[in-house]
Amino acid sequence: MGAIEEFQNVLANRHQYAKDWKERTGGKAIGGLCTYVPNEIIYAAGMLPVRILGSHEVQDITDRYLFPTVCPFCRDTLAQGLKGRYDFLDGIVMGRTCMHIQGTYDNWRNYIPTPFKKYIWMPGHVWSSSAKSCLAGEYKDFVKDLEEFFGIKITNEALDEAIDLYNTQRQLQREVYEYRKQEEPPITGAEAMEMVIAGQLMDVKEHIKFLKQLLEELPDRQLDREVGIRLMMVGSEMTDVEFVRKVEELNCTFVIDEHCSGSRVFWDDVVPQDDRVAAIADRYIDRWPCPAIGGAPGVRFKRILEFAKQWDVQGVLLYQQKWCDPHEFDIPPLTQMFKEHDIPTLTLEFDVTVPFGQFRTRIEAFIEMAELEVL
Amino acid sequence: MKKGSKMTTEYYRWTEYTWVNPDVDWRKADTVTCGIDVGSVSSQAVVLANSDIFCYSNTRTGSNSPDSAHNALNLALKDTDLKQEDIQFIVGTGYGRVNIPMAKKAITEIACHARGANYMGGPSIKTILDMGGQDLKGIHCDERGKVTQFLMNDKCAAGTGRGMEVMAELLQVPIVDVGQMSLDVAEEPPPVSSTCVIFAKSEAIGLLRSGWTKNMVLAAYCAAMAHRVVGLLERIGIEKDFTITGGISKNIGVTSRILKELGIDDPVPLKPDAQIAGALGASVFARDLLLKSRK
Amino acid sequence: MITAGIDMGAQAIKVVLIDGDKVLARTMEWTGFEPVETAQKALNKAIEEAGIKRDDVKKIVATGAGRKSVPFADTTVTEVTADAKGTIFLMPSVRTVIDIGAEEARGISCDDTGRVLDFAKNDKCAAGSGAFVESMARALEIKVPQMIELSLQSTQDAPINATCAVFAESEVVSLIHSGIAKADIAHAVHDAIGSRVSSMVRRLQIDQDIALIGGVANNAALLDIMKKHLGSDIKVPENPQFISALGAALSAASK
Amino acid sequence: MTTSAKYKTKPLDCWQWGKELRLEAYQEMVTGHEQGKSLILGCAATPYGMLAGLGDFVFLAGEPYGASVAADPPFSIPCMEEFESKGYSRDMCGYMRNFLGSMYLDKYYFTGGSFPKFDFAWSVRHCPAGHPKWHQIVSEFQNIPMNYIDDESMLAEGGDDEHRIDYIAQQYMESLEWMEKVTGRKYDDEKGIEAMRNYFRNEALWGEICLLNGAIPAPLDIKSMFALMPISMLRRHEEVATRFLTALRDELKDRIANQIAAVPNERYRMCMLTPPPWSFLKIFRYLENFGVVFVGTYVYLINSGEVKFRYDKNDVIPATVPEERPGWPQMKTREDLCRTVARWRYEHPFQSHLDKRKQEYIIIYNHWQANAYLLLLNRGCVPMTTSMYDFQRHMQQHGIPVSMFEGNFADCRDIDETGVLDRLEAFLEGQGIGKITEPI
Repeated sequence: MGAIEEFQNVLANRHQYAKDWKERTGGKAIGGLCTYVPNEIIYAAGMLPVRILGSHEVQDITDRYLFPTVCPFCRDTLAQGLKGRYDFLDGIVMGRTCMHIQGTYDNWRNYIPTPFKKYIWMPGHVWSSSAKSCLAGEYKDFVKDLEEFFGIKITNEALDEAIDLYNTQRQLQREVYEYRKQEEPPITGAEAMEMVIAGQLMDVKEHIKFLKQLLEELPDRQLDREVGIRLMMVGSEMTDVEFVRKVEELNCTFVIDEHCSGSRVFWDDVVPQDDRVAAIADRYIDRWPCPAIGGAPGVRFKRILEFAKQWDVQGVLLYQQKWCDPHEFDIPPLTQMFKEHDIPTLTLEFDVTVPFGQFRTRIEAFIEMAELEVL
Repeated sequence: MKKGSKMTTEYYRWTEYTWVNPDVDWRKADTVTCGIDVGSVSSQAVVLANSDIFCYSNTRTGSNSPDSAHNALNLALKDTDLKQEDIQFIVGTGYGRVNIPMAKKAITEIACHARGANYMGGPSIKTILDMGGQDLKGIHCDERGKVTQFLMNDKCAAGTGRGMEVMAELLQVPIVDVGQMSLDVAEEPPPVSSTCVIFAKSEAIGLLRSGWTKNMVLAAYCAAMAHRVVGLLERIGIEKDFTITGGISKNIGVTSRILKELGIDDPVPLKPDAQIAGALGASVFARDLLLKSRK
Repeated sequence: MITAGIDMGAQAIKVVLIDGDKVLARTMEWTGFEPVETAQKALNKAIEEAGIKRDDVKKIVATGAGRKSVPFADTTVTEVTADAKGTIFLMPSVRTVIDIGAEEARGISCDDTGRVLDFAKNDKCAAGSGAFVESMARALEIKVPQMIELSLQSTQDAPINATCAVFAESEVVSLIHSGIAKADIAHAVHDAIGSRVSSMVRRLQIDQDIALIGGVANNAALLDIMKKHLGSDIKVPENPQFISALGAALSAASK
Repeated sequence: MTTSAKYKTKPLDCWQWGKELRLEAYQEMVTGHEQGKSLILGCAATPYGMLAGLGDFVFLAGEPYGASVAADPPFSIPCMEEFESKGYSRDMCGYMRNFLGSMYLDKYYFTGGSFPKFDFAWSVRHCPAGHPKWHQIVSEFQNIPMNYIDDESMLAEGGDDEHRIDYIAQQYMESLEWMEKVTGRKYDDEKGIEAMRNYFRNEALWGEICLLNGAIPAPLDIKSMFALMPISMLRRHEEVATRFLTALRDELKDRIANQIAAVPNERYRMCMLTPPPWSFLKIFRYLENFGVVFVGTYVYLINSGEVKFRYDKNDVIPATVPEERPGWPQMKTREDLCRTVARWRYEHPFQSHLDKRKQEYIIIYNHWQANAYLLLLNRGCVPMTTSMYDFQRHMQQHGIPVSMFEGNFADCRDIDETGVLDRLEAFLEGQGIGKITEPI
């Protein structure tokens, strides 16, 4: 079976995968909300870090918990918990970012039975000189809590191994992204997404194994399809693979992304230092930030533009999870930035489910703008 | 539960029509192409002989696209000796474009409206407002009618043809009279606070009960609609020249108010018919594609 | 004491005449554009039907959206209170009342005397209302009764993602265009309302009997879906569209 | 027929003085610059007393400005439409849309003249992303420096607080150095400390004033509170505010002693958690016809005011100022100042821990001897709505009647006024409260 199929299997049976993993290893599974949860530490504790994601199904179960103006991603994730789909979790960890996801965590800790709960007070002012020591303090508390609650010990050796594994995973995923620069990328946007999302659900060792396999397959992987227009995907959370697959049927290919379930998750490495936890904390402070980390967008915008150029994109899909104010703030200036560089943008507003029929016209028209063939 | 319970006449319905160009003989033409626009509310078919309009039709969309496409085309050909098989290339557009069996290619109404407006209004047109059955589109294009930027209304049919139909039905006013009636008011009433079809409806009922005339209600509704449209246009920015396509372009009550808010007194008129812009554009594309395929 | 309750609905005006706990007459008229005249007409009809004289009616209580506009009413009461009173009178075991009207839906929890303890409304959105069904029927080019029949024959789920009635209408159109069976669309429409209303109702404490009232209560398809969503049986009184008026007439006695 | 208890009533003696102080503050925002004072943008929760170290200044808080604009729809709607025409969404913070729209239109609400140009922006990240990003738009548009403090503790629990307080204190230290850099002025620690002492004192005074409304009849109603609050909101750092608030407090005590009511027919007491819909204040006047008096809102008890909740005793008492608390140092140096402010902010932030807040809502409800809560589901204010259903459940579990409506504190287009009044009337009927029919 090809590596991509392996990833697709994990996605299709994500909950079963985690249950089997626990069965197999006798280890615990810890769910994470948001990308500021240090998987390195959880893995060093001998546990499986699982990113909690939505399922993109129509639901109303959250309506008595969250005001409907909480972003769809946060409602969708909470719905999964309320439906008992994450009942295999031994704990849940939240990395403080925006109010919406805090609402998800707040209701989760109150209404979904979960043995271990941890709220990591992620500093929101990452440019302050004391941010790193603060987050290191948070992560050390986290280590302590894990050790006390589960009666384990997180050793430096384990931390070193975890740091090394996650750096490798990041390195290999960046190598895969390199292939997407090619004129005819050997991997579609949907497939790349499946790879990255799977990496947030499965055992990092296993993920690395398949990443290596994929890197062997890519050089002579042939896709029987038109590349069409080269697109970039920019926004908050994006795990709706089906949507991306449908879009890529409209004569276009996503060749790069910047969002919190894509490149933003894995791009930056941990730089080893004696204090392992501090080293991990530094990584999460130095990584390029989520827009909810207020102030100065410079960092993020700069990298988005670099990506667009390096991957030679002809258009950018800016998608907005309805009500997600941190990203709403960035969309007008981002649109402006791309305009100045003659890169057309299309903004779509997402809800828990996507009315593809409605979006189709916009996406096709957007692609037609770039297709000279039509005129 | 009888009397007045259900209205007998369907006031929202407008009459379907067709037009044939007497000065064009399709048999002499090198290319005969057609564009079919199956919109959410209305469908049009336009046949080009070379680059001249030979005939067109404007019909109501049924609940299934293939039939609507057939109706539109058959009506367009009704008073001609042109048969469907004589048409060399057909492009489908509009809401139902993917379900138009006779079309060789589907192109979005956004590209088609720009191209159609460019055909009818000339290369100077830069900004197009398309007010259709459920969609509002602000479109920027270049002198060849190629789209450079566009914006659509989000998740709401407020300020669209459907909304206007609901009003016409509620007030029991023939849809074609709505625009003129809305202008026959002593003074402009404050706009209704909601353009959402459902709420505007209940608001309108309230206004009528409080003694407003139908004209005043229509004026208030057209004004609110115009205001919403202008809001959309401001987000995309307006360049000279400006024109309006789509069904509502025929509602002077809305268009005149839009132009007033925008401070535009000389919009480019679209001859012969602003409502066929989409189908016409599709037909022009069909011709391009046909010529291209011959090379 | 003979009292009258007048429900000044957006679509229809209903009148109920009672004598103590005995219902003497029920009448209903389409509201039209002169609601006060219509109300007067409906009242006179009821008096006629009951075979009594105007002076026999000791107290008139108006409820509904237009309740404040009835000059000949002695006092008014809100629909919420009227709904609870009327329902408990007919079905004492009910503690949760759901009223789906033309333009608004309500969930009410009350005690055994019909006193309102808590309630939820979605008056800001038409998506959970009778008007929603009607506009969707229009999009499907069928009449409401037909739509109900179709819905009950549905075999496939075709979820409507839209939360806004108007937007849902365009979604229905695109479902039609993509060749989904009308029956399944009809079902999806009812499901959309059902899930909106029931999720609103679930914000209340529901532990005992539930009743569905209002004109839409006669919609078998919706009732069916509401039962599924609330995972419970739902009682429907006779003449569900008259409950508010009945409640108003009853409150006249106590007021 | 329900009869209403009748109380004496009379206007506040210090009403006029309060009005003058308020207008002065608004005036200063216009004239301040000419008087050589620096004009600084922040938000309601910024401990702006610290700015005094830079010399004379005028402080404009974004939220109260947005509220003033929102209260005037003819001015507000064009502002919001201007903001939206820039491509921003209508569901964002209403205060912000009014503020930024008025900036883009270059129309300043209080004068109709052009919008003030700030020297710099200094905000607090009390609603993650919100305010720093709001100020970011201002700083890019006006080309002025901006900085912010991140200190909201929200759900922080367990673990060691010290590294969090260190982090916050360090941000204040860096902020002050940054201010010296961008203004070229020397920061005077003495002045900063003095102003923050006033700031703490006035917060405690305003908190105490809010608590006095626990008396029956209530000596102050919510409308007067909203009118007087700007003094504690905008002039917290000034000594004159201390004098005024002391006078107000003493007058209220006097009213209580003499049973002087704000609303003569008071018979049903309600309280809120959030600001009101500013374009819809008539809601309170309307409810007076039912004998309903609004005795307070939680948000202005803890923001621009401070009280001490005693969770173990389940009660609330006036707050003392930090320096008088056991274990808190006297402020002598800049380090003391920053550390004290940091710890104070961390221990009583705008968004304190949700579990604590739940308990506080019950405590203040009981203290105010209220009969019900009125909750506003505030579109476009995430921090104030996210957990609202949870709060409602918690209140109802404590037997508190709750009425809730959806609207917007700063966007009149989001409020269905008749719908809301209808809803409240129905709620009150359930509570056995009808309109008071005999003349008041």
